[in-house]
Amino acid sequence: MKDRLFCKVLENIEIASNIYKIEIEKVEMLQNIKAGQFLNIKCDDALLLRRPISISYVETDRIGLVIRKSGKGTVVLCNKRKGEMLDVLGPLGNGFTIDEKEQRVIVIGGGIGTAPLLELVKRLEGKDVTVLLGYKTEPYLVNEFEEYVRDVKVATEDGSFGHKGYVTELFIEAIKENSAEMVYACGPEIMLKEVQRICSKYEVKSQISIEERMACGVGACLVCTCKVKAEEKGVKYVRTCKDGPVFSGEEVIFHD
Amino acid sequence: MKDRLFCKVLENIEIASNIYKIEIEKVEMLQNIKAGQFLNIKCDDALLLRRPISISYVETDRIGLVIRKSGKGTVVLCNKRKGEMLDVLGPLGNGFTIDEKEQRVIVIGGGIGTAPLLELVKRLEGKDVTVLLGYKTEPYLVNEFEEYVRDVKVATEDGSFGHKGYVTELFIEAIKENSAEMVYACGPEIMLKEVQRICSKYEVKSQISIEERMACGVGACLVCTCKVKAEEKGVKYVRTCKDGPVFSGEEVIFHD
Amino acid sequence: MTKIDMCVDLNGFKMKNPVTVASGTFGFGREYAEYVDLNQIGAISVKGLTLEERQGNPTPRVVETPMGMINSVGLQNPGVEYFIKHELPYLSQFDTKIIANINGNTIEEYCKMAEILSKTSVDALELNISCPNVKSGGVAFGINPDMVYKVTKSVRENCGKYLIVKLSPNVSDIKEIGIAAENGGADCISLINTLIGMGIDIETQKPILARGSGGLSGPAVKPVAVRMVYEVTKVVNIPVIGMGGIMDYADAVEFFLAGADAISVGTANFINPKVTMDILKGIEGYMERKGYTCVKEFVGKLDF
Amino acid sequence: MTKIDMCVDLNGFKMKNPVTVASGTFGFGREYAEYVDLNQIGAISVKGLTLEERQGNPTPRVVETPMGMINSVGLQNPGVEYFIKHELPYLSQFDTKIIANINGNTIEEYCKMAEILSKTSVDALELNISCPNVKSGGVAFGINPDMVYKVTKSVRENCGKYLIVKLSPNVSDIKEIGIAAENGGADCISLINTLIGMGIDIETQKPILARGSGGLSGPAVKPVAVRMVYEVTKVVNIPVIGMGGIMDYADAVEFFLAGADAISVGTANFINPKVTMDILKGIEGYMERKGYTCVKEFVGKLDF
Ligand SMILES: Cc1cc2nc3c(=O)[nH]c(=O)nc-3n(C[C@H](O)[C@H](O)[C@H](O)COP(=O)(O)OP(=O)(O)OC[C@H]3O[C@@H](n4cnc5c(N)ncnc54)[C@H](O)[C@@H]3O)c2cc1C
Ligand SMILES: Cc1cc2nc3c(=O)[nH]c(=O)nc-3n(C[C@H](O)[C@H](O)[C@H](O)COP(=O)(O)OP(=O)(O)OC[C@H]3O[C@@H](n4cnc5c(N)ncnc54)[C@H](O)[C@@H]3O)c2cc1C
Ligand SMILES: Cc1cc2nc3c(=O)[nH]c(=O)nc-3n(C[C@H](O)[C@H](O)[C@H](O)COP(=O)(O)O)c2cc1C
Ligand SMILES: Cc1cc2nc3c(=O)[nH]c(=O)nc-3n(C[C@H](O)[C@H](O)[C@H](O)COP(=O)(O)O)c2cc1C
Ligand code: FES
Ligand code: FES
Repeated sequence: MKDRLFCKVLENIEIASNIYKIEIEKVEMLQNIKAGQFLNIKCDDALLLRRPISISYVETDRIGLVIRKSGKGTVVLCNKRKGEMLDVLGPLGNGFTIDEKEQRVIVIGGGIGTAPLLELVKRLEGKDVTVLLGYKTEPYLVNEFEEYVRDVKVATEDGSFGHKGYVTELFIEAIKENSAEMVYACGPEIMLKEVQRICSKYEVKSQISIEERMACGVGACLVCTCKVKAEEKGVKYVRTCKDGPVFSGEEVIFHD
Repeated sequence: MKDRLFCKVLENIEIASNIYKIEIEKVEMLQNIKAGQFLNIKCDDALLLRRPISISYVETDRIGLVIRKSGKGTVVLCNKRKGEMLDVLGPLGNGFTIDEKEQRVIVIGGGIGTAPLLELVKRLEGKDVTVLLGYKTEPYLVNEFEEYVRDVKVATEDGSFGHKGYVTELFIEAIKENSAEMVYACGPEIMLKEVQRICSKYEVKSQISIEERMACGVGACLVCTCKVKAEEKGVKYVRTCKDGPVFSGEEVIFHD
Repeated sequence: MTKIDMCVDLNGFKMKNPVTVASGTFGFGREYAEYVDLNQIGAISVKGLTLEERQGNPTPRVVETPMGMINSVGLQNPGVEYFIKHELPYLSQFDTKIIANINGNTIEEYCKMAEILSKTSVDALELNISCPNVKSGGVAFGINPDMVYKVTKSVRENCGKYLIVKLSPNVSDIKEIGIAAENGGADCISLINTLIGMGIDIETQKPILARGSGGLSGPAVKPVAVRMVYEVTKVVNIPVIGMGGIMDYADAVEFFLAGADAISVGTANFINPKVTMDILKGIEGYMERKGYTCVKEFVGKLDF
Repeated sequence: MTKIDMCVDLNGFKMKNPVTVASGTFGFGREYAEYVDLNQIGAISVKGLTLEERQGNPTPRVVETPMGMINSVGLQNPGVEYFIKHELPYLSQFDTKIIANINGNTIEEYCKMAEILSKTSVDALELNISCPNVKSGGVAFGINPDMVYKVTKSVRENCGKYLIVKLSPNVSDIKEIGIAAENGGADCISLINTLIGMGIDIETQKPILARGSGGLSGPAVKPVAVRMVYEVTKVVNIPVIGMGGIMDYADAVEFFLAGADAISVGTANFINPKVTMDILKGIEGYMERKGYTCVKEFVGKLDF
């Protein structure tokens, strides 16, 4: 049977301002992880609910998380010290699907949404992969992506690094240059909406990983519902935690 | 103005099973401490209320607390590591009164109630002091008391150390042998009641430090009320935190 | 050592142990079956059902609060017929009691559902007259004793199953609501459902929940729940299933002492999917320590 | 940079800032005066007064709960006359508004107290019809709209001061209670008082409070409080002082956005005696960040 897992923090370093890379022990039960899956993490006794955090990369003995300090829970997580234990549930969610037949793929990440794409890119080895990374001002994980892919382009909103502007601008360029068979994206909703629009315009398939507030993380409580297009009734309500967080880009209906 | 104080933990050692001696930095504002005063300590974010803990001893640069792991808060406190910060309010309460004129005094402590008596005994230097300490089974702080007083007697309920039985039995012996001008006591209610009874029988004055559940610790919320005898109306309701925790033994009216 | 018997008998409704899971927090059992052996749970109250499928409220549907959470799922569920066809058979594999939590916009809907479900293998119905997350029906029924009596009585007449009525805590006098349910013919009372609460995002200046307010659950509400269980069990003669913020065995024992015959675990499942098993073991440990051989020995044994 | 004006005017009741302290959590100001400059607090609601001295309930009077506390002080206070003679002169030294929180067993007692206090220098009366910790009067008045109307109206007739009515959250419909207070002649409403809760010691099998149950306060109740402030401010036309679990400026801002004209800090004082000053600074910071120059600009500005 599955259970909560208690994993030791092996390392925690601030890799950019307010962005932390935390490596935790890959305990025995943390098996068969797919890129795009997440952990639901108990931060401390003072915070009731767990926090969903993507698995950024997997190594033989450890799992890497990349976390942005944003609210109470992530502040606690980012302050965890080497040797402390993390109480995690997972791996959860469906993760990205990789199709042997798709050779030319584009991977787009925005901000902390770049985190889960790292493991994905590792697993896309052998394909023709373009990685597009967008940040407000300070990039991170770029070197890590470059370990696996030669073609990594960066955009920053303020132009402090790479292309000045949105990563979706790079995306349009890339897709025009050499259309893709699959687009993988993770980032803020506004970026994903734009990716959705562009993919639809250029008729490219996509898989996008979305965010929704969660409680159980396993599909039981229905607080994380996402609206998707459905054959029969037009719309269908699915669980971001269990049926997602990765959905086909065509099907997701964003809030307006 | 007074404020919360943030004191670094300098040392934390388990001195008996489930009994911890925690030394914290004596920050500048922690001045003019009287023996018998206490601190109201915030354990962590998950526990709302502070916990009252006596000041056990005071040194130039540090304050010693002796804490028994008993519930949620004390478990957290006893797990504090060197270097962590403690958020404390204090010194609070009235503390023991020492009268120049009283020469022969008896000090009785039961269990964790021995803690605040250590600083008291230090300050009783020069007097003829008998210290009687009672424990269930495992004594602690005995050596510390012996540093200041030659006449330290120990009782344990199971006889594993010193007199087998209650410390109040030693008290009766001591008072019979050589009556005292003042008795100082701190310990479980059942012991204090017995001390009260004995003092009244042998007509000895006493100061006893009592426990009551607290919230504010400063005298504002009135949850820690203790009933005492009063001149006019027979009884009076006083605040354990502000008017106590030390009361004249004659006046306290215990719950029955 | 005498053997500890964890069975409880709630006036004919027998469970192998008094630890149940609360409606809406355990889905239809499928997800948590990966974490807990459902055969070990006293009863499972399934996600609130309605006559027709419901899509529920827009998201966000959850806010974390100090030691609590507010949800506004809004009874998203596939409808009672789907439940009977696709979920009940799954749940029926397990040796646990199945409680169908029913929700209607009108008394007729409640009755209709009771009728339909009475023909199935569910073990009990739980009349939810207290859901704060729907516009019509729901909580409106739950705060008025006359309405509670009326809806209970009507459902009773259409119900061939053990009938549990679930009370809302958002009332001035929970005792009169409990009495109304008993008089209406309830076999059992469960409480508490969620308190109505609201959380606001001070940066966007909007409520965090798309719906504005929702139902507060978790440890924060436990003191209110224990008090209400105590009050209700003093005035009714039918069994009570207590819930609201139970996180561990000690919380559960508080409810038993207050008068609950069984307890239900909701929000805690989200934090620890195996929590029911921990609670069960904890209760056993408590019983051993105190020398009890069956749960009944300390139900309502509050010394006050 | 435009200057930020923290003054608030609650329909004629002017405070230098909207941060007040809640009755029963700040004594008569003396103790916290060592920690906070009382001149900096908008208003001080003093410990609940009764006509005669009261000794309050037996101890224990407090239980800690998950992010909350339950108290059963039971209105221990030296009586209104003693207050006027010995506490009011002390408080009057400070440049802050003094609110006398009054509690009666009967309408007559309330009126008598109003009459007596109207002749003093207190700035306002706070009619506490919601204290859960006394047997007669107290909460019984607070849960029935007719009684709320009646007691408010009677006190109004005997009261020459600004009249605040403090509501109990232990009701089915807080809106009708708020309306009743307004119709009765209240100048202002304050809410919430405590929710009724209970905690049990599973080892002794007794309630932890000597009185059994008591009033739950602190962060745990905040979601309920915010919701009630939102509901009440939607239906009344008098100012509202919001409270319940406010620990920091962000909590305070939630109440303002929900519709409160001022806020009150209770339990948080026990954890941080200077919390009111932190909240005040925090609100100022928020206003600066958002470009507000006075509090009114974001009172009730919830975008929903
Ligand atoms: C599937 C998934 C994967 C994620 N992966 C990562 C990751 O790898 N790295 C990372 O830094 N962040 C990730 N996030 C976002 C992360 O969950 C939130 O930043 C985090 O929950 C915020 O918690 P907090 O206590 O710091 O903030 P608070 O604002 O204090 O949180 C309050 C409540 O809101 C919820 N909440 C707030 N923001 C979000 C959000 N964006 N998404 C979901 N819930 C939210 C919290 O979980 C909590 O319940 C992911 C979210 C999802 C849904
Ligand atoms: C003036 C004073 C001085 C004290 N000095 C010491 C000391 O030096 N060393 C030491 O180990 N203990 C001391 N105590 C007792 C100590 O305060 C309690 O053991 C502690 O509060 C228990 O908290 P907890 O969270 O571990 O237990 P829990 O049972 O989880 O606490 C629950 C609540 O009850 C209160 N509570 C429980 N037991 C007591 C108690 N005995 N007295 C007061 N409140 C209680 C807690 O403060 C908390 O609010 C003192 C108590 C008082 C009143
Ligand atoms: C996400 C969620 C969904 C819920 N849905 C229902 C429901 O459909 N029907 C119902 O009767 N109660 C529902 N409840 C209330 C719970 O069954 C339970 O009464 C309440 O949460 C208190 O228990 P807890 O504090 O242990 O969670 C729901 C609670 C939560 C948290
Ligand atoms: C110890 C204590 C005593 C209280 N006494 C009174 C009182 O005498 N009169 C009153 O109207 N409210 C009283 N209250 C209620 C508070 O004024 C306030 O309404 C409530 O605690 C909610 O606010 P908080 O969560 O910030 O504490 C008391 C609260 C506490 C915690
Ligand atoms: S978080 Fe519970 S169903 Fe997705
Ligand atoms: S603890 Fe508040 S008055 Fe003593």
